[in-house]
Amino acid sequence: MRRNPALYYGKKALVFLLSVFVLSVAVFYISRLAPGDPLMSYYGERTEKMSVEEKEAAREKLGLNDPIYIQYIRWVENAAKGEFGISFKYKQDVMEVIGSRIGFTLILGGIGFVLTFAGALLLGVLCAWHEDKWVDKILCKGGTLLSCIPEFWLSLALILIFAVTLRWLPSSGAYDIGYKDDWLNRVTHLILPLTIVVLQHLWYYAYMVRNKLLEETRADYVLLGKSKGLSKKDIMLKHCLRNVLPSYISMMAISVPHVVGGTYIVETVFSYPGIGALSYESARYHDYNLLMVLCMMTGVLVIFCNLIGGIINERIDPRIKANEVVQISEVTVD
Amino acid sequence: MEELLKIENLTVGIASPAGKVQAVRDVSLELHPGEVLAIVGESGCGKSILCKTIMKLLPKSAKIEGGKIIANGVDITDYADKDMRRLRGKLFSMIFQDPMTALNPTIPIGKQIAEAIAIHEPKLSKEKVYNRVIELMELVGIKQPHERYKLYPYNFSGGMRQRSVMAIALAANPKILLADEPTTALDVTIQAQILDLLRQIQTKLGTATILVSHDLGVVARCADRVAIMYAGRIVEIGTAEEVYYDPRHPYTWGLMQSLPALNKGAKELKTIPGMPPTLIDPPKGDAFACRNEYALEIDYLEQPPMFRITDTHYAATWLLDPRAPKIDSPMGGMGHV
Amino acid sequence: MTEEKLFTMVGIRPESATPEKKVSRRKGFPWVSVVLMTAIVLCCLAAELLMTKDPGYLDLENFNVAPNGEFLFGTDTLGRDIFSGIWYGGRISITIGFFATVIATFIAVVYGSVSGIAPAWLDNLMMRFAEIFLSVPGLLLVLFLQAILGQANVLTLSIVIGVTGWASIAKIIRTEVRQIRSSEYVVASRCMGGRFFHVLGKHLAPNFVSCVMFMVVMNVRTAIVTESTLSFMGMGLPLEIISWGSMLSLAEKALLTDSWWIIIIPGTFLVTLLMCITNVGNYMRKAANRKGSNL
Amino acid sequence: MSEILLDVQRLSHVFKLGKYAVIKAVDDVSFQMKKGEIFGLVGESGSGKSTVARCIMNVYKPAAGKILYNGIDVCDSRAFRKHRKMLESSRQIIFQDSTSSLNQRMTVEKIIAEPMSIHHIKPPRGSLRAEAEFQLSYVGMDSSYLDKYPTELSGGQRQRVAIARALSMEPELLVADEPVASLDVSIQAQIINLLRHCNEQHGCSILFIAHDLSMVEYLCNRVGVMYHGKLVEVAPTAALYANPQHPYTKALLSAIPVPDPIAERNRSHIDFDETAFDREGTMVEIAPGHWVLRKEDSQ
Repeated sequence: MRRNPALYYGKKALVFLLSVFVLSVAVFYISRLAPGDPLMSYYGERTEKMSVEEKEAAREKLGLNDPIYIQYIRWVENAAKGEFGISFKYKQDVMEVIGSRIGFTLILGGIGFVLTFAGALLLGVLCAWHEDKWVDKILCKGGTLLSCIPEFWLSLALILIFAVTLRWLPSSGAYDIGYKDDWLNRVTHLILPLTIVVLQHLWYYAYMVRNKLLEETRADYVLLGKSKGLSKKDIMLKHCLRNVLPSYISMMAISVPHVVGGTYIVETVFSYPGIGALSYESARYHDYNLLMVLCMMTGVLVIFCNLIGGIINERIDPRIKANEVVQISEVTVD
Repeated sequence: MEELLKIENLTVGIASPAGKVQAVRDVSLELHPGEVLAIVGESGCGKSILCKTIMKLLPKSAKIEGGKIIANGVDITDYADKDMRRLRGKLFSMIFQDPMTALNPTIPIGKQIAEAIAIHEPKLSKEKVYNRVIELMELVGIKQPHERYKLYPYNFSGGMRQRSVMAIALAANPKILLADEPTTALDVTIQAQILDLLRQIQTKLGTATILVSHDLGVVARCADRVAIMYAGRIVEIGTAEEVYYDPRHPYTWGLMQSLPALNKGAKELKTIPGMPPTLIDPPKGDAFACRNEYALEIDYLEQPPMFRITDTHYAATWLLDPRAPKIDSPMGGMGHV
Repeated sequence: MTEEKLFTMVGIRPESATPEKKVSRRKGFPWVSVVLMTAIVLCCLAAELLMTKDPGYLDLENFNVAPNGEFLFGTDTLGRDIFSGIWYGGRISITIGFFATVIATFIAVVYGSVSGIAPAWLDNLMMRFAEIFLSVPGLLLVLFLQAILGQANVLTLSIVIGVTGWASIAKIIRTEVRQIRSSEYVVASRCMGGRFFHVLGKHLAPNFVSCVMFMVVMNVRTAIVTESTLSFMGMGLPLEIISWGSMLSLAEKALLTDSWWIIIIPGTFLVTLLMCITNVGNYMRKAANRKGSNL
Repeated sequence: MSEILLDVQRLSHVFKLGKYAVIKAVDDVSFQMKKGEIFGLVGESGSGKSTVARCIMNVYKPAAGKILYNGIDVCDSRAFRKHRKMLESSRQIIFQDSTSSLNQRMTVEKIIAEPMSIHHIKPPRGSLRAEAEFQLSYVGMDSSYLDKYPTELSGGQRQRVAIARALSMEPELLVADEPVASLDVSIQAQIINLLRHCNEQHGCSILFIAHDLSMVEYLCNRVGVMYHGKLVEVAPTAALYANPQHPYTKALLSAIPVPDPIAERNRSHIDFDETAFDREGTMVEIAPGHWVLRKEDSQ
């Protein structure tokens, strides 16, 4: 299909870089133009007491007076050299601030991602297998209810039950003080937040797998399979599921930002030391450097995953190529 | 000779939101080894449902409400899905109407044919299965089988796909081949090739074939016996010559007269007025009465039984009753083209 | 009936056109959800009649009181009566949900139709942007805008949620418009001389409205959830403006004092309303004749 | 006004696929249609016959060639705008799939009255509803169907409504793009009789596009055969069916199954060798009105 892979991937890389550039300019400009004073986060309360000249001098020191595009160019030069400036609030290098916390988010988001998509596949196939039987009905009802419960309220309810009344599980932090490297303690701390992350996304993807699978069972090749003498199990798994997997995998790629990146609510409720709360603070208090890095990370992740999803779709699912072929025949029919 | 397949008073009902559709009503027919029986009828007359009932490929909403299906001497009417699986592919198999959707789009053709072989002969080595697939592909006329083994359905044209479906159907060399309108979705020239292929396979392997179609021309080309179906019932059955040259049921007359090929010079095509009935609550008497200009009073009261014309020719119309008024069939003028 | 009469030829007697039984769509109609939803919405709108206390009044003597005769749903950690708070707060949550959806649907209809009618390259560009917009975690976007706009009130919050919620509806509208545009009755209408607005008014709009309804209803749901989440995190409405979300933001302290009613009661109302909306939405999407499975 | 209603001159149309691939759907097709004539255009799927129809109805703008309708070149946008009103009312089109050619959200009455409401013509029979009722009775359906929706009608009835819509403007040219392909045999006959009736009574000429050759033989006065975008043969129906000249036409006619078992059994069909088909060559008139695509030298 493609003239040569280099051209194809070259084009994709170009689109990727272009989107990243556009994103960085947008984030840079919006954060600068928004109302609010960055000095607040750097000097905290003392900014009220500082006289006008002091404020001017402070702004000059931080290079905030130059026109925005100069600041942007300076930022890009530094970024190229690998240092992203210091965080106004934490007075540390931005990468250190993020570095210390990103590990936790990746653990929570990563494991959550794997469990969600494994569970969704199992649940989806189970529901499709028992279509219109009581198992399917109960799971659907339960799933819809689960998806109607807002994430934060689900966390509160589980904390109320397990941490407060039953006292089985800890309800905050990543580990108890002093048990820093006791991994069992960390695991117990992870149980509740992980359940929330999984339950939050599980039904959305399970329902999608169920519907796509049911759609495949309506296809004509299922009848051909039956007339060959294939059993219902073989047809469902070997034929129908095989046609659902390509779009499922590309869906996984596209939803990485949602599942891995969407953990800031859980982190806030469980005061879990991830980067969730960070992004909000940096936006709220105009901690520009921290904000830029966080937004760029999410943005790059999103664009990258989108690209991967697209490529996977084309590579795995011959039907996508088929669509192109079908489109050709549709166009020239008669 | 003993029949390969015998259907006695088969009745099938399909539950639908608007009520229960009686798709097949009290149908009886036999199929002898090496014979091609064609079932002809317009859309909605139940011919496809009848064909799928034999292999129990009906949707969940459809149920066999009466009658018996005897395949190869064994009554398979209330066979569970497990037992049916052993028969499907081995005793009978099926070709479908739309080749574009009948094949799984994400699995290469060769693999789908190999799968059909492996089901009934699991012990065969990979090597033997591959040779059998190539042999099948050659049998159904797919050129360069070795290269095309790995290709996907979308690389194939409509005709080629239908040939692959036939290869799959013949994988476990079944005794009965059911073809549900195999050429309706194909162009005229390709349709002719597929029909010739069906005839060759039928003579070479001797598989008995049930051909379901709405096109009287296609049926004339390869059918030994023809059954005309209307509103879920067989209204006329007989050898091709009998039904085409000496039809006795008014519906068959209507069908023949509305074919342009049979009234070349006619000013206007003679048509059957009205519309086929919905089969949710079929009328008391003969379902065709309300569209039949030769209808008798009794047609509106009682279902006509099958009247015997010759040993092989039967028709369900009160006109054949000795008491009915004699009318000569309007088909006098037609005949050989 | 003599035999002779039975066999006289009577010819065609057109059978009485039996009226085809109208397939009633009432069978699957979610009565419970609709009744419950309307009840909640009406009570919220008529909050003033139902309220026993002033929801904003901080009654310091009896804060954290379990539900009893006087405070039907008990009071929260600031001593505010939850019962009147529920109705007053509900109205704000629902209005935000409604406004946000109106904004989102408006943007989606414009964006979707333009993209549907636009030439291939523009359509491709717009869809790529919508996809990237869609894959950015919704809450992060809202959070980002919220942080920039500073202090939130009902209007700004609705705008923020609306502006971030249009992408999914736009994609559906675009596919529908593209499909309808190439359908034969639009080609026929154009051959007959139908101009752009005739085609839009008579053919495009009526056909894609029905299939978009499901998405719009679901958007109301997402908007309400977003509002309550933001208010809970302290980024949405401030404490003084009562909404189900802001009431729940006191839950942190409630956890320490093990006062379950502060968490459970607003939560149940929120979940019930969302559940009803989802059921109504699913009912709208259920295609009339789903083909049976071939398996 | 000249006797020729429609004159297609060297019409070509291509479909662009991606940046490089280009498919020649219609390749240098020329034919004429006289007033009051039923011209059949036959060919298998992919032969370009529907594309020709859509070029004639200005749905596609052809890559090359001219289409003169009553002497006006419809492809040239200036001429088209000058005669827009006449062109839009005197040419109508009906499609194969009746479900997608009628708007499911409109009642039958509105569908039939749509052309009139577009052109704001004062309906001669009083109201639009009366006009719709008259057209409906003309196509053999009673007025109880006026308030029904297309989903409540059968395939044959929907096709009749489509024809009623086309006839409401008294067109001079009716382009029928495979109108009966998806209908049952008995219903097909009813629609064909209706079309023949319109031709005789209204004198409206019909461009009948089909792949069911026996139907074309019955209905049309002259027939054009298309293959892969090229017009390979044009002739009066009797002449074409009696002695087809082009090898593809011979193969096509021999492939039509005839409802006569004995004749059908001992008749083998001729295969057409695709590789031997050469696209160059001009239309040579070998008999009055009988044109065949042939190389100049081989006579």
